[in-house]
Amino acid sequence: MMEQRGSGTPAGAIEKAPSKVGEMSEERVIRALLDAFPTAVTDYKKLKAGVLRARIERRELYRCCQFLRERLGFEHVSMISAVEYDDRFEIVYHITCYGSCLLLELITQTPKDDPSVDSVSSVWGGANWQERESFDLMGIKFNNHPKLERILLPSDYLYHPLRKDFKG
Amino acid sequence: MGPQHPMTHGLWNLRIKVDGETIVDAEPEMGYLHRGIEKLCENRTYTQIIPLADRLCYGSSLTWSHLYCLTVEDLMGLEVPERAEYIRVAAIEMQRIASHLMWLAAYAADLGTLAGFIYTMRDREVFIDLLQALSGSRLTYNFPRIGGVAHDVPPNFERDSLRACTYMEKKLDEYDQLFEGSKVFMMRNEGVGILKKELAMNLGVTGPPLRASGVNYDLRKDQPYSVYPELDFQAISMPDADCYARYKVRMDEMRESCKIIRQAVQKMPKGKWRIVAPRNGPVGTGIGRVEDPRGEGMMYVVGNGTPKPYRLKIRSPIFVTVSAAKQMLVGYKVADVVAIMGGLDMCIGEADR
Amino acid sequence: MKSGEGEPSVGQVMVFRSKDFLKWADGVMEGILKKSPIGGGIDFLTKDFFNWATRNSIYPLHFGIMCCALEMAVASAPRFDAQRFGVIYRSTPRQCDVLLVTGPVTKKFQPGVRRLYDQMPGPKWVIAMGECAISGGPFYDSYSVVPGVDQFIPVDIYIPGCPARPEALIDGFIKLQKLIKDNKRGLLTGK
Amino acid sequence: MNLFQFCYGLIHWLVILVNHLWYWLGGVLPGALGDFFTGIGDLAASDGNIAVFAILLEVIIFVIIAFINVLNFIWLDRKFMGRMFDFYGPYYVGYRIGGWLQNIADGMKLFVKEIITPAKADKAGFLLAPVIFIGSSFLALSTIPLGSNFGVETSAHDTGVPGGALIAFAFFAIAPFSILVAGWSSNNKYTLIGGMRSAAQMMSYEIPLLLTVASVFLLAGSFNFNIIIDAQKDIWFAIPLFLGFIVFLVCLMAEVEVQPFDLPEAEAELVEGWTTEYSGMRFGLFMMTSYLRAYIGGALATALFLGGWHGPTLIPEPIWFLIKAYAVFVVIEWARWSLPRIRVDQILNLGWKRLMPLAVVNLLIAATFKTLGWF
Repeated sequence: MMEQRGSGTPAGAIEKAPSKVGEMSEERVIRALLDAFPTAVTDYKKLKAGVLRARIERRELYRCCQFLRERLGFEHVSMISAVEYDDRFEIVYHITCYGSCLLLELITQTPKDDPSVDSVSSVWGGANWQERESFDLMGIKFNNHPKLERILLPSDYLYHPLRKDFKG
Repeated sequence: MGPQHPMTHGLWNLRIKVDGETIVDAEPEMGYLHRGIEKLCENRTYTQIIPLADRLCYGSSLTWSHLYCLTVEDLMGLEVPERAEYIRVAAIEMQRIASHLMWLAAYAADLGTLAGFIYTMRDREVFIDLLQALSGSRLTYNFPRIGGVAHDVPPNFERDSLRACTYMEKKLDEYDQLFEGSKVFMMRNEGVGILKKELAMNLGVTGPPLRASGVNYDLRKDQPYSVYPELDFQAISMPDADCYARYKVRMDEMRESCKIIRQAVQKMPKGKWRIVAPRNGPVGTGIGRVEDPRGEGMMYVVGNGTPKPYRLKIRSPIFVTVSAAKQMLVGYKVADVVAIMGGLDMCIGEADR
Repeated sequence: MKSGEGEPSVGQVMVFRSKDFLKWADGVMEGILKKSPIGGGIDFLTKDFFNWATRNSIYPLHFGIMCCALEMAVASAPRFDAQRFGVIYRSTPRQCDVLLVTGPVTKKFQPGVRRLYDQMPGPKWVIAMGECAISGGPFYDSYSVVPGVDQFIPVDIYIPGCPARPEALIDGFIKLQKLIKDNKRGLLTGK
Repeated sequence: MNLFQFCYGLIHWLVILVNHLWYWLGGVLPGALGDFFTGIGDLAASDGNIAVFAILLEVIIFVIIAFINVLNFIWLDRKFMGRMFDFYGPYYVGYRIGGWLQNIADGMKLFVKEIITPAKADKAGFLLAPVIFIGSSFLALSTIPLGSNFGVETSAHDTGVPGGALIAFAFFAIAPFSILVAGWSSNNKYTLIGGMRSAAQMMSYEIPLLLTVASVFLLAGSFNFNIIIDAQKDIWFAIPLFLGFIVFLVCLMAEVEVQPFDLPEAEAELVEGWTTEYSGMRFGLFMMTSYLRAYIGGALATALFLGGWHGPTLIPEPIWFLIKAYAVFVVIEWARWSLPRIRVDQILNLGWKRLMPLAVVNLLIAATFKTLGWF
């Protein structure tokens, strides 16, 4: 039994996750994004090697994420974080591609009085709980989320503790 | 049915609906250890957060303080001296072995073999001792600093590390005999908790569970940080996607870690081990990503020019991995819950933050 | 007929049921044993022995919260070996003497800890291990952490340290043994 | 002189001592009252009465021996585990005798603990389960002789209890029933699953266990322990029936619920399994009885396969018997501490697909030996 299983497959014996476009560079991702969403994508920038930043309008977010996953092979959403500023909420998606290992920092903004964006949990299953966490701690509403409930705090908790106006 | 505290892995609640002994539905419930670290960080200065980051995950605290320092260095644009990088890498890999051994101990205890628990706990002490000599503490080290590490290595560190690696490699073979030689262990593990490759990728599972599903994605290789590109090691992955594959990936990772420690302590250059970091962080953002023993650890810091960060977001690998519990559990027996969830290496401290 | 509900009022016919009789007999027996020298004598004879047994067989609850839980596990591993003192971890609160609180108790989990404490059979003790359990530790100003478990359950032994080292835990067990020895209680007459 | 004769003599002597009083009273008091006391004296001195008391005394002797063995077993278990795992085991309580007093401390502590009956529990079942568990175990114990003249016998001419082995196995197998009662009546999901698992587990191991035992009966030609053990004077049954011995040991581990087969109290899954709701001395009795069952298991293996009390005559017979029982126990513990726990469907597979055919093969081997006339 042990001999069949072998001991530890060396790297390269298993292929990397196939990316749809193959090896992509930062520029190609940006060009593809700009081609697909010429008006919605603003303020794109290469931060350092392998890390990109792009801002996107709230209304195009869901379609953009679908595009990223299906066309550009960004299969993994690393982190969804919400940041509160004086005049707006920013929701930051860190999206990774297994094939080329690029990290895309996708930022979308919501106004303070209407903190809601489309849920991307149907695109990436891993986004489900992270969106719930953002809702729990920051109070961002995600439209079309399958189960938008509190996850870390008790379900009868009244506040969203990460907001700046919440004091202890 | 909900175990209020399923023995060894801290506080979380898994609601399982069973039909006889077969699981038909599962819903993990988190948050019993939510301490609000992200909020606390907004009231601490950059240096004061290092101990807090240590206490994120009790299994591998050094990884998290290291990740925090990486993130803030990215924010401040600091270049860390090379000696500090090597010390960090050696320490992280020791921490990784200690963490994996902790996992193995808990896993063995879950599966009911006390021998595995006791032996791994005994051998974990070797690496805890090394880290203690390095930093002065057993579990929460408070060792990395923004711009380097707190101390230089103690005398005889190289000799002790090499000795520990040799000892560990011998012991790993012994564990293989203890676990894989046991028919019962294989019966409990093979073909249990299968998480298909596509599902694992979609659900955001990272770390050993992902690599056990056949995706060779290791941040140390794929998006190298620190001095990993200069070291010779392999990223381990297995195609079987069951509990045994997860076990095997971790065991082989320990072997690779021994190799890394060896190279790191031998290649360690002379020089400074710390540079002074500015007190105030600049306006801007910083990202850090490391390969935690449990998966992809990530931090995102927003600075606003004051000594305190404006926002610090922590990505916990276990928090995302646990959300895949339902897909892994449904269809198996109640007794498999411990094998499957134990195979994920739960660490509630970082998941609940 | 309202017998059996509280005290029978004057003028009401008292009805003795077998349960009432048992209760009465228990009360009389207890009264005799507690007040007369017989109880004292029995206590005097058995006190030392039962006290010795109680302090030498401490079963803590196997219940980990955070960092200290690892040190708790290490304490029972070969290097520190708490088993020498008869410390055995049991998983169910029904069979335990000591509730080891090994980390910060959040507000979400506070009722759970309280219930664990209530489920334990007496005589029972509580050890607060580590800074978090004593006072909240590094999370003292958090919105969701109870600053110290002594706010809702009585704590007998405090073990400082963040996390407390295994030696400190064993020292805590020995302190607990001394505590039990000092507060000597008999078999019949409570504390 | 066997144990029965010894006890009979002892009781007889005591009765005669007391009977002086009755006969004196009968002589002093007049009329019917005097006849009454004389009647008491006659009754007490009758053969049947003394025999009943003698049997009771025998049982008490056996229970005391069992208690001492249980204390030894718990201590041995912990010490052996400690030696396996690089630590001392119990050490400080009674350190002059290797921490032996630890068990007594544990037991005494459990006496002073509060006993909780859960509010929603089925009271009768909750109380009855420990009684069944302990009672059946002691009954099984009392039929196993420790020496050719050292067993619970019913008359001076008996050698062993007729059908003793059958009685022993019958009572030994009652325990899962009490576990089921305990699990159901505690009204807790873990205990219920534990009890159900115990019942499922019994299905898997009981039949191979009894089939291997049947092969021993076949070779020895009797259900009487004394005859079975005497048949092993020249060669232990473990040697011709080696296959059966292994199957028997595996089934025994399942029967006494040690580690690879301790599904009913799987610690990681079901908190403490079926004992979850028991506290205080009730739990203590459960724990004690589980070690008692290990002792019974060792004794059964010794009696059926390892030649019982036969050995060099230098050491007395009961000591030989106990040494062998302890050795079997240590082997069981060795496997216990180094194997992971098996799953509930796997134990059914193991019982029906592996152990059962082996047991049947073993029975065939025994039948062949018997037909060839080797035994």
